[in-house]
Amino acid sequence: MTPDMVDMLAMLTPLLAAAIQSGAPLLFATVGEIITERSGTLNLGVEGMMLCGALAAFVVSLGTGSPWLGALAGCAAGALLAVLHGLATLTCGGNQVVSGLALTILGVGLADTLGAGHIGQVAPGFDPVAIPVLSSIPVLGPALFTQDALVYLSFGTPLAVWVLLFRTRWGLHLQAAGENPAAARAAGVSPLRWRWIGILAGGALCGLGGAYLSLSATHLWTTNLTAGRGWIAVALVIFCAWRPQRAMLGAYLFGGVMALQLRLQAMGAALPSSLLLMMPYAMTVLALVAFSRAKSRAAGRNLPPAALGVPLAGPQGGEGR
Amino acid sequence: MATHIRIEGVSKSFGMQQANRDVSLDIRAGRILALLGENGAGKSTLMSILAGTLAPDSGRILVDGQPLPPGNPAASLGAGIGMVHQHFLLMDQLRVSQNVCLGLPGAFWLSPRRMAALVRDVSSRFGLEVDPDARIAALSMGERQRVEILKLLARDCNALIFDEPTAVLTPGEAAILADALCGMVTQGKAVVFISHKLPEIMALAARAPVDVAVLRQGEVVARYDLTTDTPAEGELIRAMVGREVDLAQVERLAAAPHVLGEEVLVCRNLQVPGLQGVSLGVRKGEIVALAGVAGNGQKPLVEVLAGVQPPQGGEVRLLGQPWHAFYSGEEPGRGLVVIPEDRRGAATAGNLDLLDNYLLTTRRRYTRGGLIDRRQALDDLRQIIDDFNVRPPVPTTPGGRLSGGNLQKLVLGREFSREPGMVVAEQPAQGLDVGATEDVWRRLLAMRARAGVLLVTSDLTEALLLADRVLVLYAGRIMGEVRRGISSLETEEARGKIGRWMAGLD
Amino acid sequence: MPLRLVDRTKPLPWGGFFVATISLAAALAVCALLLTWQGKPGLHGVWLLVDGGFLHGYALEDAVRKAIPIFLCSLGVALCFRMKLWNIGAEGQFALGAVGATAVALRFGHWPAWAVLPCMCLAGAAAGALWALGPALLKRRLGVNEIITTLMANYIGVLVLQYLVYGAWKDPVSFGFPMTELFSDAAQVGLLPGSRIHYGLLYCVAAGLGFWWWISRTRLGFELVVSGENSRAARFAHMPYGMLICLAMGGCGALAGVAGFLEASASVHRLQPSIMVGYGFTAVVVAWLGRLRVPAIAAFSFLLAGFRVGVENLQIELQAPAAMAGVLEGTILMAVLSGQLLNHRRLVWISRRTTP
Amino acid sequence: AEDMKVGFIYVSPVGDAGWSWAHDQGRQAVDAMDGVSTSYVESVPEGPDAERVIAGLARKGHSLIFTTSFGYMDPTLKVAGQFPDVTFMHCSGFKTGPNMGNYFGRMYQARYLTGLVAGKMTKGNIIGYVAAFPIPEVIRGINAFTLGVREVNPKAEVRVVWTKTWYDPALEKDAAKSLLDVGADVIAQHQDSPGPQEAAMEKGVYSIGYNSDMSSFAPKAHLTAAVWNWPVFYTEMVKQVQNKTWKPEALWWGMDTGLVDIAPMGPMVPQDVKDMVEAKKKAIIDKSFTVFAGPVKDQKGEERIKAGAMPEDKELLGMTWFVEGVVGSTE
Ligand SMILES: Nc1ncnc2c1ncn2[C@@H]1O[C@H](COP(=O)(O)OP(=O)(O)OP(=O)(O)O)[C@@H](O)[C@H]1O
Ligand SMILES: Nc1ncnc2c1ncn2[C@@H]1O[C@H](COP(=O)(O)OP(=O)(O)OP(=O)(O)O)[C@@H](O)[C@H]1O
Ligand SMILES: [Mg+2]
Ligand SMILES: [Mg+2]
Repeated sequence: MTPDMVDMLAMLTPLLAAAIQSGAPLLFATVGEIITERSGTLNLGVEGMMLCGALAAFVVSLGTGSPWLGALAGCAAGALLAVLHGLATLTCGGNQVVSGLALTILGVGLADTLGAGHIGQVAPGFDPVAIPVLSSIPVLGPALFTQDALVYLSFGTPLAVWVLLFRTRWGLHLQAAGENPAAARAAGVSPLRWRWIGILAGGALCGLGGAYLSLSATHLWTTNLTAGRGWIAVALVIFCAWRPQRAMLGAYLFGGVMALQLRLQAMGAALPSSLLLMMPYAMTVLALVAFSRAKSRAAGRNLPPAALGVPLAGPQGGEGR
Repeated sequence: MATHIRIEGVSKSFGMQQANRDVSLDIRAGRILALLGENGAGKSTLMSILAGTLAPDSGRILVDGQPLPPGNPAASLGAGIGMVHQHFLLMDQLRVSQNVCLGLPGAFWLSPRRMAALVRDVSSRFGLEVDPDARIAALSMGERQRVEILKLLARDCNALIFDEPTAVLTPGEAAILADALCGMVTQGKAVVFISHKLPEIMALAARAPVDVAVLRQGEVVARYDLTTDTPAEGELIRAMVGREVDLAQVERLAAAPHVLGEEVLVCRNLQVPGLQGVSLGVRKGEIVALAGVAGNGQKPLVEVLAGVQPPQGGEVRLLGQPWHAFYSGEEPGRGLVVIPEDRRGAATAGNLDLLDNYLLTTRRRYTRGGLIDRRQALDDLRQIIDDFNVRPPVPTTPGGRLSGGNLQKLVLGREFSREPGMVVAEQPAQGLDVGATEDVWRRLLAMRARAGVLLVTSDLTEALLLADRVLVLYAGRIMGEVRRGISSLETEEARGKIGRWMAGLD
Repeated sequence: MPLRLVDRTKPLPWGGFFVATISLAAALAVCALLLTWQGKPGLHGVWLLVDGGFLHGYALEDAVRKAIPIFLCSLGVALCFRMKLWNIGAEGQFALGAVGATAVALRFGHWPAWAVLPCMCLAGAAAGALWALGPALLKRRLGVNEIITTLMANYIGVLVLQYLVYGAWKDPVSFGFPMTELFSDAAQVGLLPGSRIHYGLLYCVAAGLGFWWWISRTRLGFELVVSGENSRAARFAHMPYGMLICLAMGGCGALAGVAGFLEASASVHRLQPSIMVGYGFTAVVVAWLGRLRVPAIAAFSFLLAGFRVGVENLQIELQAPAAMAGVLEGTILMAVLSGQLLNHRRLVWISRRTTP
Repeated sequence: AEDMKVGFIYVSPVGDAGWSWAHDQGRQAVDAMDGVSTSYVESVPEGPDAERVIAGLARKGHSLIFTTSFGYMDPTLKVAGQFPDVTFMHCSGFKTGPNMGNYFGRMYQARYLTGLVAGKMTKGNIIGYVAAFPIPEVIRGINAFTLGVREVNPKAEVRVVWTKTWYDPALEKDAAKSLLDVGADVIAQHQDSPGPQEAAMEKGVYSIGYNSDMSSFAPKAHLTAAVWNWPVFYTEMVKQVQNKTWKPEALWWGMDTGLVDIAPMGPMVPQDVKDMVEAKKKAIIDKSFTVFAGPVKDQKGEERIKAGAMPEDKELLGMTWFVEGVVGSTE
């Protein structure tokens, strides 16, 4: 190997590690939103739920000294905020788009208001733990298996959700609520209940994504800690065509390109930083275009859940279509 | 276990619309209850109440003497009542096995292999073959219906409700279904069968005990026990629609001599995905029926003729012009009207009112300098509503509120008002009651004076009754042709031949 | 539970207004509680909010100025939503509109106002429209979901703007700060005589009337609405579906672009990165709350703008944290949204025995 | 008599522990003065909103208003014209008016001193610098820092990564990590969050903070920080206005006033380094040393400030080029 190649390899491991780390919060949130959308509800409030999750996680971890309790609190906070979305859209039949955007505005405002006193504190968070044997695999080992607990959890989450969605009765019920609520109802499955579950579970995972930011990525709380990551997650849901397993691809692609452009800067690439910063966004679109071409070949797949965004008819509502 | 279901004094209204009014009925194990009634009589509503997808305003349902909780599908299913809805309730993007297993009690973990095995098991027990791994979206209407039935059979339902199951089936498929129904009845299940086709009911009555109940405007107006009563067909029809409907007259009209004009449609070796070189021609003054089981290329053919999808090979001439010329320029598709099978999906928009739905295809006529003259359109629409007896006759009603029959009348009125030289009608009478069906058929026949008609249908009776020629489409190919006059269309022989072609046999 | 929600057969006449008022009152009550909980005088806070947003001449002027870009963007977004296009890229289109207008202002600022202003407006509209056409074409040709492309185009649009103001367009006398030079007097949209509201208000009136007229009177407008309601029916009726996609997206981009032009020319008088303050997402909210109808969109734009202005009063007087603004706005939106329920349903007392 | 009312507007939330937080320390000191009360509005975007808020403060009877971000310059000027009886002070700009002055601090002096520390402490001779936006204030700081580094360690280079955000702790931390990956062993920052500090501590290398003493975030890594000390400035201005000695000037206060300073150096900094830095600080204060005294070469080796020349403030204010020793682009 030439020295150059050694250099490249040496860069590869940290790049991978960085991709995985900056992809992790996106991964949680994306998978969460996938669950919500699979159950038929669009929740654009990801950013708000993440931020509230981040704050709750931070505060509880700070108060109890246990980052695990913190992560749990993050989930709870995300789910709690999602309850509002459920009330507005499921109970009151309000428009999902407005409710989601309002949730973002409200969540960000709430978190920043309530968290004002915690800025400048450092909470106990998750620290990297090397997994014996696995972490000594060359190149990949240090990147994949010298991470913190939440990152390992982020590996498992899409897989677990995949199993739940596609290999269990619950998953089928949840999908039915998003594909054809009338069919679910006729089969004795309450789409209302499963949409609630979808909204709550999605909120909890978004909250966990936020918790990652305040317990793993940094051990800090600040205003607007999520800095737009919720929106990226919303986009990634479409990117990965509502499939949890593909969320990994999307999140790591985005995180990886972001990490790559920072490294290009650090290595002294003589490109305007604006152009480099465009890379992750442009790459996402390009990858999606590439997928779409493949899609047109295998037509009929990669479609959103058929009843996504379609409100449930009321308890009186007719047969449905 | 013999189930006995009693519907007691059930009423249900939607806003101002009273769909069921104090209905009482018995459904008995080992018997078929045939529910008749015109469009909008309240048949589906009543059965949805039974299945728990709707809650009644008053009245109750007793299963073996036990009251059923209202509006609770799970309870109805638990009591062994299952329903095949008129508009299928399937998850189109999921697989057959997943649809069948939805809501089934059983293990928490679902493996695709086990689900498929379960489906295979049930389908072989009742002779309803479907590929368990296929996605619903890829299935024909007949196959989808089989999935719906499998859903009920997999749950061991004792009372099965079929809401117009044969509307989308070919004669062959309908026969299979009839066999299955009789099989179920002999196994002691109760069956409710809703249909607008009286011959089917009569045929069933010959093989199994059948009760008949006729609904009109939400009320039960007549009951028969076909094992003892033998009401005349005309009597049933009168009970349903409140007037005489004489199909023989339609027959006479169809057979009346008429002159043929120039060719208005020519397809030579037409190729698109789903069609493998179709050649056919229609002349002004004739009705050509294209019979065939849905899913054999009707959809792409109609889409090509409607200008929704371009032909990929061969030649298509419409009203004397090549396809590309016909569907370009200022007014694409002028002179050709299409009455698509999917009224709600392709011919109307449910959220728009009748006026806008009327303007959907006629807008060019009312456009002056880019602006639409709605006042003029409204006048014309009123006329059509009058002529075609569309209910309710209120132009501000959203299209989605209209019953299927009334919607179809609006579509026909709209399209015929465009004075076409060529009509492509796909399943124009599907789901319509006897009265409405007769009306549609008369209007199609009247159309012959001005235009050529291509009637795409899976209803053999309709094809044989109206058409001058019947072509059979199978697997994207024309299998053969039967002409009126040369070999009499009405013969059993023609029927048999067409039936074989439709099944892909020579 | 004997209380049940029942569908109304027809919506309440004036119900929208009535319900909006009630929900607003409810939202303000919740806000008062939140403020009290924060240790601030709640009712007084709500008073300050309303007072600062609506009850002074200058407050009203400020609210209208703030409402102008929101209204224009919402109108554009409503155009897309009419066609069921999920354009959430008004932000980026706004940015590009400002960039387009600035390009003209910097190059042709020496022209007289009657020449340069229309050119700026056109350039802004064209740039915004072009920025929206990318996603439109991707959707039309390749079926790429427009939510993702418009969202990403937002980030890229902002970076394009940054690239320009940090680079080629930087004002030589700004000591390197990221802003263009001040537009010439001719390139600045002026104020309506006797007020602090700029002529952009007239653009809004024209755009609103044009939108309404176009949608309800013209054939193309009708075709657009039908295509949104049922795209398959539209294709069977030979409507130019692909062209309409481009038209709706392009129209939205153009409207957002004009908003960008007005903001740059009439409010800031130059281009700078902070010209965008989240109008794109606000526009989505307003468009949906207004149910895609022009008067309602205008009303909600003004209302939201007024509350944003009023919140500043609250901050000055009570030192409420800025984030409270988000809490207030979110609460108001949620309440108004949930309140619309009463527009279509009513609460009735149902006793089991009687039939209605 | 009524309290004198002093208003502040901030571009970000005061809780951000960064720029606005530092200014708010100053506001609190003013508030503690007798006969003075203060109010502030935070998170005000630079543009039309700013104009409205400033006018709102003026209307509510604030007789002295501080606008603390560059983008407030034109709005401040405009509102100052409408309220001739109110005194306006704008931070970091260059325009003045009859009732409007501007002010800033020579933070580059403190940056230079932190550069000395970094240059002494680096072993691999690569120093990372996480920076927000390529504006003169930031570029000037990077340059001064680099001059300090090269003063004590001519072989060292400073690598810059732009984040295009003032405040995104996770991204800033990632940016710092990317610098660590290319071998940096000291991380400096012109960002408002302590994200980069965390990255340095986790990697076990050194860091240099900004805005305030950030040692609590990374006690093992934090060498020192370039810090703002706004109370000295704001209380002085209020006194001037009270005494009617205030004049509409452009003020650029340096280390001698105490407005800018460096945080106490950590225990890992050897005593001789500490002594050297203290000596330089004295030299800066007594003006025997000037940071950008020529010759100063740019990245291409071109002499931008001639040997023996003293840079003019105007040149420093509009600095858009990197000095020799910086790796990165100012675009
Ligand atoms: N969800 C609903 N909302 C409002 N009205 C409804 C609804 N469902 C049915 N109706 C009305 O109730 C009446 C009965 O409808 P139903 O579907 O039961 O008729 P049907 O006998 O099944 O007719 P068809 O033969 O056309 O299927 C009709 O007038 C119909 O318009
Ligand atoms: N016959 C089946 N019945 C039930 N579930 C199935 C069947 N075949 C596959 N599945 C499961 O359903 C899920 C969704 O299937 P689908 O084919 O849509 O996605 P996929 O194959 O996981 O996606 P990808 O194209 O990314 O591989 C899959 O996880 C798959 O394991
Ligand atoms: Mg029916
Ligand atoms: Mg005081």
